Amino acid sequence: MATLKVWNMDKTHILQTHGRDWLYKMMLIRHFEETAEQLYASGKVHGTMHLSAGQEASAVGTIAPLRPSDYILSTHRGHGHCLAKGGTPARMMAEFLGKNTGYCRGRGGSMHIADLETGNLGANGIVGGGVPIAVGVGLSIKMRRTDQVVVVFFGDGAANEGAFHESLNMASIWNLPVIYVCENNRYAMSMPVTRSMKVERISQRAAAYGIPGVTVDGQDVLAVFEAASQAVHRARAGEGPTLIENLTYRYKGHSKSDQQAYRTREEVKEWQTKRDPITKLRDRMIQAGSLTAEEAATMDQQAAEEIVRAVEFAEDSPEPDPANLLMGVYA
Amino acid sequence: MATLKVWNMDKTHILQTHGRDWLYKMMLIRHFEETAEQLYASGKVHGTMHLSAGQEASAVGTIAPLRPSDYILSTHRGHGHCLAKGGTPARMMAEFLGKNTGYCRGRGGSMHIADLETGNLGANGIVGGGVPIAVGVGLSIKMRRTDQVVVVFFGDGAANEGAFHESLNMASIWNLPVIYVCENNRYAMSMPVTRSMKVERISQRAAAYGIPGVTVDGQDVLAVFEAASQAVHRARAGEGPTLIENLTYRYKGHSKSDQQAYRTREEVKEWQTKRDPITKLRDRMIQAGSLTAEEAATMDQQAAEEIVRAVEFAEDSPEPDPANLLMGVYA
Amino acid sequence: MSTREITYLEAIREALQQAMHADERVFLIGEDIGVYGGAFGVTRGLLDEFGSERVIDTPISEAGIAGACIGAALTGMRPVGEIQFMDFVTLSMEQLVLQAAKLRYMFGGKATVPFVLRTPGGAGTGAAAQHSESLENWFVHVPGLKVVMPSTPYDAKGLLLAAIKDDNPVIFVEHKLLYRTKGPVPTEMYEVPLSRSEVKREGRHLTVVATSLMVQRALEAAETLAQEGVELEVIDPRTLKPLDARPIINSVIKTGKLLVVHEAVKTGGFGGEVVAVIAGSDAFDYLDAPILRLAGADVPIPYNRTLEYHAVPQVENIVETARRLAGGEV
Amino acid sequence: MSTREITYLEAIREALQQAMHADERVFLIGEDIGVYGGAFGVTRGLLDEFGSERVIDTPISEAGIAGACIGAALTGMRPVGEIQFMDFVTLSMEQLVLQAAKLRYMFGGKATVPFVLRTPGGAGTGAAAQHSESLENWFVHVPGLKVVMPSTPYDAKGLLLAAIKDDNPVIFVEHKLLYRTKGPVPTEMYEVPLSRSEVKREGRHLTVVATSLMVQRALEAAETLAQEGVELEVIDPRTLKPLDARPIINSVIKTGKLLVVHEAVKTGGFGGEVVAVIAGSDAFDYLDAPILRLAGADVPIPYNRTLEYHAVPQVENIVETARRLAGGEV
Ligand SMILES: Cc1ncc(C[n+]2csc(CCOP(=O)(O)OP(=O)(O)O)c2C)c(N)n1
Ligand SMILES: Cc1ncc(C[n+]2csc(CCOP(=O)(O)OP(=O)(O)O)c2C)c(N)n1
Ligand SMILES: [Mg+2]
Ligand SMILES: [Mg+2]
Repeated sequence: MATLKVWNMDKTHILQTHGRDWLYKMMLIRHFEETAEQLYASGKVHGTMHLSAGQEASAVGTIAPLRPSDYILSTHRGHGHCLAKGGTPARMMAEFLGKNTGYCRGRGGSMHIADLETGNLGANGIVGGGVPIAVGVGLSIKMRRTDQVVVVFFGDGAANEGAFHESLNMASIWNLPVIYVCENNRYAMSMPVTRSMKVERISQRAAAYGIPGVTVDGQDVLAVFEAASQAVHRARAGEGPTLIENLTYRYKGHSKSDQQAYRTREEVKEWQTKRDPITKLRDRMIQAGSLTAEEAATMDQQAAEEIVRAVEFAEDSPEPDPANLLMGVYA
Repeated sequence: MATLKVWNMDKTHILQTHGRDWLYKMMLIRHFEETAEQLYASGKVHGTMHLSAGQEASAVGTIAPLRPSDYILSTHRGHGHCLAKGGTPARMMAEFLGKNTGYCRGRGGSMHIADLETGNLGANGIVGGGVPIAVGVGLSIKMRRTDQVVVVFFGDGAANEGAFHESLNMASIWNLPVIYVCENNRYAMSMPVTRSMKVERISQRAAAYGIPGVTVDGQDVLAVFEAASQAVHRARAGEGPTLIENLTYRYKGHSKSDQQAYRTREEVKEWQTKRDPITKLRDRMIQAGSLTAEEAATMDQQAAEEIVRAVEFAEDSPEPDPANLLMGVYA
Repeated sequence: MSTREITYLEAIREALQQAMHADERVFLIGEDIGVYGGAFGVTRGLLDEFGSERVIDTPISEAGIAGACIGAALTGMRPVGEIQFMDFVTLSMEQLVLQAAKLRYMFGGKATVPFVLRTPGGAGTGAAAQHSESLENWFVHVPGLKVVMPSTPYDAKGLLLAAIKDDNPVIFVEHKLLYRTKGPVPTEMYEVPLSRSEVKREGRHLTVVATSLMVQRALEAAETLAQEGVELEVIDPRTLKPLDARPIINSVIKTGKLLVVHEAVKTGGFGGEVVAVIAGSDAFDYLDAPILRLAGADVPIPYNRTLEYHAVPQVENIVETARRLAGGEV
Repeated sequence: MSTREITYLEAIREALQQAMHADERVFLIGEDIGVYGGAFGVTRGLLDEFGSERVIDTPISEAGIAGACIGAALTGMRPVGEIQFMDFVTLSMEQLVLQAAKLRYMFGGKATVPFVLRTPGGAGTGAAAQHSESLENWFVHVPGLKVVMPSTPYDAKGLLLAAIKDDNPVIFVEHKLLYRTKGPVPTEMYEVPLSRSEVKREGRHLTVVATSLMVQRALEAAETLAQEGVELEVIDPRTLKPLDARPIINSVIKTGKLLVVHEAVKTGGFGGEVVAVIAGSDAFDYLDAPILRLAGADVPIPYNRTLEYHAVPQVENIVETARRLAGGEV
């Protein structure tokens, strides 16, 4: 099995350059979702939603090495990916509220937010649904001879869909610039990874396709960034796909209907208190002297305010007109 | 990755006990298919057919350790599997000719021959079609608490279907008594294995499921038997599935429409002359003194005659009555 | 038999429970059906009652779930599989259509493949285009499968018990918006035969054939129109395949008019089948108005609440169309 | 434009070839389409002409093929995928139905997914139940997809060129038994618009709507019946979705009678859609006989030649049914 060559990144330097940006993005995602949850509770958002609180480092660290022209394919748990790729909270929030100013003009909702302008080819309501699509994006990049790459996110559960297998195989034989990022948050709905597969690490599955596979501490944004950077580098250099597994955790229930009988409160608490990606980064930067606690608090405040403005925008936006029900089915 | 423990089988003894039986079965398969091909050429068989000439050792050696009550799931290239499991050439031939005495009363044809009485749960026209079904058979065995096992055959091409992935994962997590036997004959229709996957050995894919995977010289019936025996032993002992890859070769075109532009005549010739499984076994037995050339010739003659009788039976059999067209759609 | 009011969801759960007690060969398999109790809670409690060997949580592998049902059914078991949302059967189609439906016939009538695949269809929960499908007519189009769509708790229990006893693969389509609806259900086991259409309400001005949730909406519409003196006869096929057409034909002979209502997209849907059966039957001569279909708009289900509302037939749409049709305005 | 006789297969190949010359974004992807030339030889020679980057052999991964088309289409290419037999689309349904068809709508009308999925359907080659499917009505039932089924070499080329130019996902269903049929085809590029039904033969006693191979059989039947003085009007929708219904409605207004013929299994098939469109249209008042469907028997396609023959409509069945219907015996 090929392996990633270990880079010697200058971590201090990277944190100095990017740390604030990342921290702010993670805070923004956290606030976005907390607010979305409140809106749901208040009845303003309907349907269901899948919150990624706890997984922010995976989104931000993976997308950090990407260029605006690069693509991502996201999942049902995709708010963080969208924001990290440059999506605006206001248009996302408007989509949540089903408004005409939302990213999908209110037709998509939480599970289908896409922002083609920032290269976000869409969240997906189907587990593993974006995974085969990544092959086509990779092919297209190759045929158009750009040096773009595509990151496709999926969960641990998705790694058991047949689509996963077909996609990794195709991308590997054609050396496509696809980065497979598995956000292993230990559960697929109620199914623990330990019961749904016999291998310990999803990254071990890379061996079936002759490509590199790595497992990363998904709560450490720098570790995530490092692995993603190497994979992006490989992909751009025409060396083909990489499978990255970010070990992470979701704090909230799977969706709005989850009673969480499959895990303990202690487990959740432990991850929240000991491995929170935002706290981790903040503390590290403070320790390194590149951030003060007050600055961090200010940033958090700013992120919160950005979300407040997003909600205002969304609430002020018009509803779609039912007369346009059929608009956009066909081109 | 778990591996098969290496057994020390007494090969001489095994050949003495089983060699003649295996040799005869392989001869029978070869004659069956040669005759089927002639019938096709003469216009008596229609549709298409996929001949397994060259792959007889994989069928016979894999099925040898099975009991009559064990199951197999076969493929589009399944004549050998059916005969090895105890199917009668006459009823198979009748099926070829679309007769009412055929295994499927003429409804199935070459691609769908099944013989539930001998545990043959059917050939399959869909590449990988039987692979998910194996999970259910394995589950059923476990729930009925018998010590049966199921062997599911598939080709190298099928190992790229999503179904392969889902099935191996499910069988592995539940420790099901399923033996996955990949008949790697180097091509899926025109697609060489070297272009359809990046790993060298399909057995390497076992690593993705935490189960043993082995690659075997599929032209050596004894080697095939040995690997199959160990896998059957594991399965019966409740230790779960094994992935076996039998390296083999098909002498004929993929199906009746194949111009074979994807391989050279020399390659075919080399396999036929240097690695023929029937010649190999015969020579070995003669060398070991457990068979004479005359005996071998007589056996071959007997096999040929059995097939002649099968054709007679088939030709004398009645056609299905079109009035019964709808018979058997529902139970 | 004693009878009490329970929900459609409870009726389904009870059928599963009783079938599992009655027959050791019956087991459940699907995603999150164990400790989670299924996405809608249908199987809640059954893991505790029957253990993890008979209530099997699977990885997210819909083709694998179908394959597991087929293989087990072929070798003596009677599985009841669950696909969490009907949309996801798109991942099981090869196994269901090319294997389950055809194995018996391809094998000359010698195999049986007795399993039930339960799955909830329908829109109305704000779950948008990939969680709101109504794909029943795909299965109606497949010889070898049976297709069942209960509209009441009573039918749900009785049809499910009959489906589990049936020796063929049965696609059992539940409706998310019906799960919480209540109705009288006997405590004992009983079967509603596959197939037997049922006249859910008698009337003489217009025959309405409706399926699943639309039966309830049609009955509401009938209530409204009755006050205007328009009497709808509402028929629920319950089993879409095989279809028990005779009661529909007889009804149309009586009323002279037919409206078919379903939630699935109109184009290519089950409504066409019903219309064609009637237009080709002896009821044709009694028709005195065009046959109409009222069905889902030709659109992926939108997320926005108002748009979603307009994408599928509502009671007022049925009232309005039925009124025009019965009134000779079509 | 100069015109010459070529086969349906050659017409398709020519369309692919010309589209690839005209537009760099067009490429082909599928199993064994390169050196093998496709299971039926449609793409033979194209690998040599365009190289392996634009004629891409895939592993046996039908969901992957669909995904490859979608992803490439979303990002600026115009793929033409091939699924070797229509039966195998059962493995691509999630990608085709939940992704390709819906992406544009779910994204608020902002994305386009322009690709064509070619696949051969139909029975008649002795390939039995898993290689003979006619599943077009499944796709007709999916908003966001277009469905095309040419019956002549001329239509095959023109429709395929139009499909490749279309900005939506198009399912392009070929027929194995038509591949060797010949007809006049212009050498230049031209388009047959999606959707435009065509009256393939005019007549005044009975309207016959037929698709794909059945158009040819209906035309043969019309020839036979013409000698008896019965004149069939044969209409080929060509594009099943969106359906151009007006020519059919007008024809039925003229003839007063309708027979729909398709090869796919009758129950749940496209025939129901056509019947329902007519039974709900202004043609209803002109109908003077029941509307009939002649279609595949409700059976998996059997291997035996005679059984297979009886499983799908033959010329003599069309003659017989049309004669009865036109003669007022129904
Ligand atoms: C094909 C498919 N099967 C099942 C579901 C229902 N479902 C939605 S999310 C989910 C769990 C996904 O687990 P994982 O991939 O680990 O992602 P996570 O939710 O943990 O982020 C399930 C079963 C679905 N949406 N699509
Ligand atoms: C799902 C599916 N895709 C494609 C085919 C067409 N097809 C039949 S056999 C075959 C090649 C199979 O290759 P492999 O699995 O290696 O088996 P082999 O023919 O070499 O024995 C193909 C592409 C099919 N029958 N089913
Ligand atoms: Mg997860
Ligand atoms: Mg092969």
